[in-house]
Amino acid sequence: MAEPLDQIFVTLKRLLVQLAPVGWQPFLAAIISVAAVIATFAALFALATVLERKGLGRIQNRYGPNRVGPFGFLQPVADGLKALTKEDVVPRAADQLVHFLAPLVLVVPVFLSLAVLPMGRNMVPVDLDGGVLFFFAVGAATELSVFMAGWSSRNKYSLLGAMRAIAQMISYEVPLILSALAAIMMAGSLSTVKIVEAQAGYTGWLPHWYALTPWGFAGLLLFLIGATAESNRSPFDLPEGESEIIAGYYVEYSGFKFALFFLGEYIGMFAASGLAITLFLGGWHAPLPFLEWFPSWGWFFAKLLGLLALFIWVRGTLPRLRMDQLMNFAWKFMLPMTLINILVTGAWRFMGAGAARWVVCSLLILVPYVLLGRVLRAGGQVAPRVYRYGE
Amino acid sequence: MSRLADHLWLIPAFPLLAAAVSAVMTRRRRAMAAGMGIGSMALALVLSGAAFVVAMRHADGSGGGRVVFNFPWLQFGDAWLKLGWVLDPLTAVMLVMVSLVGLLIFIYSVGYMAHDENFTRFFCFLSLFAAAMLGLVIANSLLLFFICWELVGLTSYLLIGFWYHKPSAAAAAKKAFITTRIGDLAFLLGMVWLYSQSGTLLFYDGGAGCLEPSSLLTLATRPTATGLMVSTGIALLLFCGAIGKSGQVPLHVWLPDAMEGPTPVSALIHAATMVAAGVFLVARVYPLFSASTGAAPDGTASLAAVTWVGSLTAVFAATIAVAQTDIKRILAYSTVSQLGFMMMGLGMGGVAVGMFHLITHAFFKALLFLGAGSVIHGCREEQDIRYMGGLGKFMPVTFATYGIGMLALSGFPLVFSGFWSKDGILHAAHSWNASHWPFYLGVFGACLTAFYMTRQVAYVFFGARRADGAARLASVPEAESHPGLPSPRQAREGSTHEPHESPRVMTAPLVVLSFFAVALGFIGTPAWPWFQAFLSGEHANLALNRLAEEGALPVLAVSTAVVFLGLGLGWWLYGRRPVTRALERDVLERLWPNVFTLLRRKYFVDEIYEWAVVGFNAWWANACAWLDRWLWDGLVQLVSLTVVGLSWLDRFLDEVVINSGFDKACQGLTGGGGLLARLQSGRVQTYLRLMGVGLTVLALLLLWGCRAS
Amino acid sequence: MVNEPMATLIVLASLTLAGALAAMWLRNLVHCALALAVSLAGLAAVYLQLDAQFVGFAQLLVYVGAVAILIVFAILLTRGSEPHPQPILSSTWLVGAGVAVAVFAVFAWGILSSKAVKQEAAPAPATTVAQLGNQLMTHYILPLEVLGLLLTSALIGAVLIAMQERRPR
Amino acid sequence: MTSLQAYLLLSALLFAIGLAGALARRNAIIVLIGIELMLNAANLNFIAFWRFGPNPEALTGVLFAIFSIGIAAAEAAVGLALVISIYRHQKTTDLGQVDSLKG
Repeated sequence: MAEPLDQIFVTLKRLLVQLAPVGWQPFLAAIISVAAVIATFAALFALATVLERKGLGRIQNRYGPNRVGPFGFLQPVADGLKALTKEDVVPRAADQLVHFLAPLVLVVPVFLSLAVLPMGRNMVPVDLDGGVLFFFAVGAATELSVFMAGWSSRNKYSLLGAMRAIAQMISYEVPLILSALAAIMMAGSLSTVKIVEAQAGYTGWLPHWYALTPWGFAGLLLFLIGATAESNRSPFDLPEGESEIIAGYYVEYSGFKFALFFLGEYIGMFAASGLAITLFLGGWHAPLPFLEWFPSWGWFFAKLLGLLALFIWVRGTLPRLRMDQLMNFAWKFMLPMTLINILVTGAWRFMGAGAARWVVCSLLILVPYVLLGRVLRAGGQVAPRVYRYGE
Repeated sequence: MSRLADHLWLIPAFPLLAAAVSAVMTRRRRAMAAGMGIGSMALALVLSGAAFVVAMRHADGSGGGRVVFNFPWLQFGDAWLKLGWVLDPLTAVMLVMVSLVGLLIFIYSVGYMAHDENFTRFFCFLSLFAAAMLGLVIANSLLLFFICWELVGLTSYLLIGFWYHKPSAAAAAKKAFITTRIGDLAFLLGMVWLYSQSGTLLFYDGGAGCLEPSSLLTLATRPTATGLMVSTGIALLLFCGAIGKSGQVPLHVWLPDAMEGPTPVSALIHAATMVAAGVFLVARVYPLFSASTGAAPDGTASLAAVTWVGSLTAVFAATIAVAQTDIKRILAYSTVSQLGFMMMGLGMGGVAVGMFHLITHAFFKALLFLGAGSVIHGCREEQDIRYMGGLGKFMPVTFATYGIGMLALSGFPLVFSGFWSKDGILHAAHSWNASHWPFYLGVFGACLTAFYMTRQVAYVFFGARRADGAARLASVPEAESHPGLPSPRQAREGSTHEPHESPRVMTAPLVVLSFFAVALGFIGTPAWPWFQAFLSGEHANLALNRLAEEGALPVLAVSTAVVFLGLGLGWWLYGRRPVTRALERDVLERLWPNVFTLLRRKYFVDEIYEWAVVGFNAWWANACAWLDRWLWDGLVQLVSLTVVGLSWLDRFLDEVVINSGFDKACQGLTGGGGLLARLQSGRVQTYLRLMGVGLTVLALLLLWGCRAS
Repeated sequence: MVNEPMATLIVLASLTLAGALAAMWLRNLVHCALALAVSLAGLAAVYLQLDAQFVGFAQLLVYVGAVAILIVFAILLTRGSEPHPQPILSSTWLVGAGVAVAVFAVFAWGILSSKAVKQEAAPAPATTVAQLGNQLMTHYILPLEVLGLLLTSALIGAVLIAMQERRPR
Repeated sequence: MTSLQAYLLLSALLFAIGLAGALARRNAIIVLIGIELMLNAANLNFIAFWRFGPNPEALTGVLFAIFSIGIAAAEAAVGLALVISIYRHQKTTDLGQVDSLKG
C-alpha cells in the first residue's frame, strides 16, 4: 500500500520517459528529474523566506509578514516581483563580466549539489558512486563566486566582506568534510544511497539512524554548525554583518542578481541540511517502524522542514560571533572534535555491540568536549566578550 | 870459550862505540878520533882472532862447526821476532879479513887524510862502516843481516859523498845509494817472501831455522805460480840484492863513480869489504841456492843464474877497464870483473871456491887501491894516468908493493894468491857440465885482467914523465873532466915539482898487505886445501899428488898460459915504446879507434840509463802533469759547467714554462667561469627555457631512437 | 569518423584550451586566475568523460576550490590586481614562445607517429571508490603517508612565511 | 586518429600553452599558473593512458593522478608563499627584476 504512493513520482517519471523515442529517453529522464528538483526547491525557497521572517518575528515577539496573502504567505511573490522590477544598478568601476557572472557561479554549483541527495526511495536524481565527494567538490565553487562578487564590485567593504566570507567558508569546510567522514566510514561507501540504506531497519522502536549513536549525534551537531557557517547564516553571518560593513559582498548588487544571491544562499542551506539528513538522520526512513506507511519522500521533506526550523531558531537566538572568535572556534574547537569523532567512530566500528561500546564512546566524546571547552575558555579565545567600557 | 860465541856482538860494538864518541867530538880532536878508531879496530881484530881459534876448534865438532846464540828481539801480536849471531868457519874467516883490512886502512887513512879538516867526521863514518860490516858478517838472522846491509849502504853514501862540496861527489853518492837501493828492494821482497813461507828469518835455530833442511825441503818443494820453486824464487830475489851491492852487470854503474870518494874509502868499501858483502850474502844463504829436489845435483836454476851473471860481468867489466885513463876507475872496473869471477866461483864451485877468491882479492885489491892512493898523494892529487909516468924512480916502495899487487891480481903463477883462487874458479868452471861458455869467458877475462894491469903499470910507473904544462888541460877532448871541479888539475898548472914518496904511515900498510897478497895463496892450493876444508868442516892434509890429478893440471896450464899471454901483450903494446906525450892517442885507440871509444865510454851504459830510466821518469812525470792539468781539471770544469747549465735550465723552466703556463691556465679557467656565469643570469625564465630546450632534445632523441622499432 | 563521445570531447577540449589561453594571455591577473579555474573545471569534466570520477571530483575540489582561491589571494597580496604600466610579456617572450612551439611540435610528432597509441578504445573500466580506497590503503600506503607529510610541511612552511610579515612590524 | 591520440594531443597542447605562458609572461604568479597548467596536462596524460591502457583495473594511472594533484596543491601553496615573500622584499613580482641570485 505504501508502495504506489511512495513511488508515485518514480512511476510518473517512468511514464513520461516512455513517451519519448528511445534514443532521446535518457535526455528526457534527465530533464524531467532536473525540472522536478528545481521546481520543488524553488517552491521551498519561497516558503522558507516567509517561514523564516514569521519565525524570526515570533522569536522577536512580533508578527512576521501578514499583509500579502493569507497570513502573509504570498510575501515571496511580492519579494520576487520587487526583485524583478527593481533597477539593476552596476557600479561604473565594477568589472562588468565578473560582476555579472558572480551570482550565476554561486547558484549553479548549489543546484548541482542537490543532484546527489536521495529524496525518497529510488528518488535520487543522480546516483554517483562518489556522491558525497561530488557534493563537496561542487560546494567548493561557492567560495570562488563570493570572491568574484566581492572583488568585481570594486568596493572596499564588499572586498573586505568577501575576504571574511572566504576565510570563514574555508575554515569551516575542513570540519564539515571530516564530520561527514564519520558517517562515510560507518556506511563504507561514498554513495549517498548506500549510506541511507545502511541506516534502514529498526531495533525495537529505535531506527538505525547514525544520529542515535554517540559519534553520530556529535557528528550531526558538528555537521550542522559547519553547514550554518558554510552558508553564512546565523551566528556566522559576519560577512553580511549590517552593523559594521553594510551588506558584505553583495552590497553592490541589486535587483534580480541580489535575489539570485538569496536564492543561492537558501538552496545552499537546503543542500547542506539534505546531506545532514542523508548522513545522520536516516535519509527518507521513517523514525518509527509503524510510521512506514508515510511516503519516503514525505519523511525526507519533513525532516528538511524540521532542520529549517532549527536554522531559523538558531538565527533568531544566537548573537553574531567576532571574526577571531569565529576562526579560533573553527580551528581550535571544531577541528579537534571532528578528529576525535572520527577516532570514536573507529572505536565504535571495531568494538562489539553492547553497553560497553556506548559508555566508552560517549565518554570519549564528552571528556575532550569538556576539557577543550575549559582550555579554550581559560585561554579567553572563545569566552564571551567582556565590555569593560561598554557598561 | 863458547861464551865468546854468546858475546860475539862485542866485535861490532867497539867500532860502533868509537863512531858514536867521535860523532859527538868537535873537529879539533883529530888525534882522539883517529886513536879511538884504530884502537877499536885493533880490539875487534884481537876478538876476531880469538873467534877464529874457537871456530877452528869447533870446526870438526858436532853441529857442523857452528855455534848459535839467538835472543827474542821484537814481539808483534803473539809471535816473537828473534835475532841472533852465529860463529862458523865462514864468519870467522870474514871477521878476521874485515878487521885486519880495516885496521890497515884506518892506519893508512891517518896519513892520507892528514891535511883534511873533516878528519874526525871521516873517522866517525869509517868506524860506523866497520861496525856495520862486522855486524853483517856475524848476523844469524836475515833481518839483522838486512839491517847491517842497509847501514853499510848508508855509510858508503856518506863516505862517497864525503867531499860534498864537489858536485860530482854528491851526484856519485846519490847514484850509488839509489842503484844499491834498487837491489835492496829485491832483497827486501825476497826476505819478506822467505819469512811468509818459512815463518822465521833465523838462519840456524836449532833445526827450525830457514836454512835448515826441514824448512829448505818445504821451500824447495812448494811451486810458485810461474813454475819456479819457492826456494829458487827467494834465492833469485836475494841475488838481485847481491847484484846491486856487488855491482854486477845491470847495477854496476855506481861503482866506478864511487871513486869520487877518498882513496882509503874506495879501498875499504869498494874493494875489500862492502862489495864483497853481496858475495858473502850468496855464500851465507848458499843452502837456499843449492836447495833442490835432487833433480839437478850440481846446480839449481838460481846457481846457474849466478854463474851466468858472474861470467858476463867479469868479461864486460874487464873490457871496459882496458880503455880507462883514470887510475882508480881502472881498479874499480877490475873489482867489478873480479866480483864477477867470485860469483862464477860460487855458482859453479860452491862456497869455498868463491870465498877463497874473495879473501885473496880483498887483500891485493886493498893493496892496489892504497898504492894508487899514495901515487895520487905523491902527484898532488893527480888521478889521470896520462899525466903520470916514470914514477917508479920517485916512489920505490909504492912501486914495489903496487907491482906485487898487480902480479897477484893478474894471477902470476905459483907465487901469488890470485893465481890459486882464480885457478880454483876456472877449475870449477871447467868441471861445470851445464855449459862450457863460462869457462871460456873466465879464461878470456883472466887474460884481459893481466893485459889492463900491465897497461896501467906501464902508464904509471914506466915511460917518460908527462906531468907538464897547462896546454894539455884545454885540449882534453873527452867528457871525463868534471866541470867546475876544484880538482888537483888546478894545482898541477901551478907547479911542476917532483912527485914524492908517501910517508911511512901510508907505506907500512902497503908492505903488510903485499905480504898477505903472497902468503894467502898457499893456504888454498889444491895440494893443501886447508881453507876449503876449514870452510866445509873437514880436516885438510897435505897431498902434493893432488896437484897432478887429472882434472887440475890442464886448467893450471891453461891459466898460466893465459896470464903470460896477457902480460906479454900488455908489455908489447905499452912497455916497449913508452908513451912520451900525455895527449898521445892510446895504442889500442890507434888500432881499433871506434872499439876503443866504445870501451872508454863504458858501452854508453850511463847514457842508456840516462835515456831509459830518467827519460821514462821524465816522460811519466810529464804525462801525469798533462793528465792532471787536462783530465782531472777538465772533469772538474765539466762538473761545474753542467751545474751552471742545469741552474740556467731550471731558471728557464721555472720562468717560462711553469709561471707563465700556470698564469695562462688560470686565465683560461676564470674566462671559462665567466662564460658559465653568464648562463646563471638569475632570471628564472631563462632556466625554464633551457629546460624546455633540453626536454625537446631528449624527446627528439627518444622518438628518433625508437622510430625504428 | 566523429562519433558521439568525440563531440563532447571537442566541446570540453575547446573550453579547457580557451580557459588556458585566456589564463596565459589576459592582462588582468584576476581574470587570468578565473580563466585558470574555468580551464581546470573543463579538465575535471574531461576526467569525468574518461570515467575517472574520483579524480575529476578531486580535481574540482582541490584545484577549483582551493588552488584558484590561493592564487587569487596571492594576486591580491602582491597588488597584482591594480593595472601596472609595463608590458605583460617579458623582453625575450619570442624565444619562450618558440621553445613552447618546438616542445609541442615534438610531442605532437611523437603522438601521431607512435604506433603504440593506435589501438581502439577499451570498454569503460568499472572502478569504484571502494577499490581506490583498497589500493590506497594497501599497495600505495607509503606514498599516501609521504603525501600527508608533504602537505603538512607545506602548510607549516606557508604559515611560517606568511607569519613573518606580522612579527617584524 | 584514435580518441587516445586526441586526449594526448589535448594534453600536449595544454602543456605547450602552460609552457609558453611560463616562459613569456613577466609576472611570477602567471608563471605559477602556467606551471599548474603543465602539471594538469601531465595528469590528463596519466588518466588518458589509464583509460586506454592495457589493464585499467590496476588503477595506477588514477592513483598517480590523485597523488600528483595532492603534490601540485602543496607545490602551489609553497610557490605562492615564496612569491609573496619575494614581493615583500623587492616590492615587485616581475621576474625580469628578480634576478639577484646569479653567478
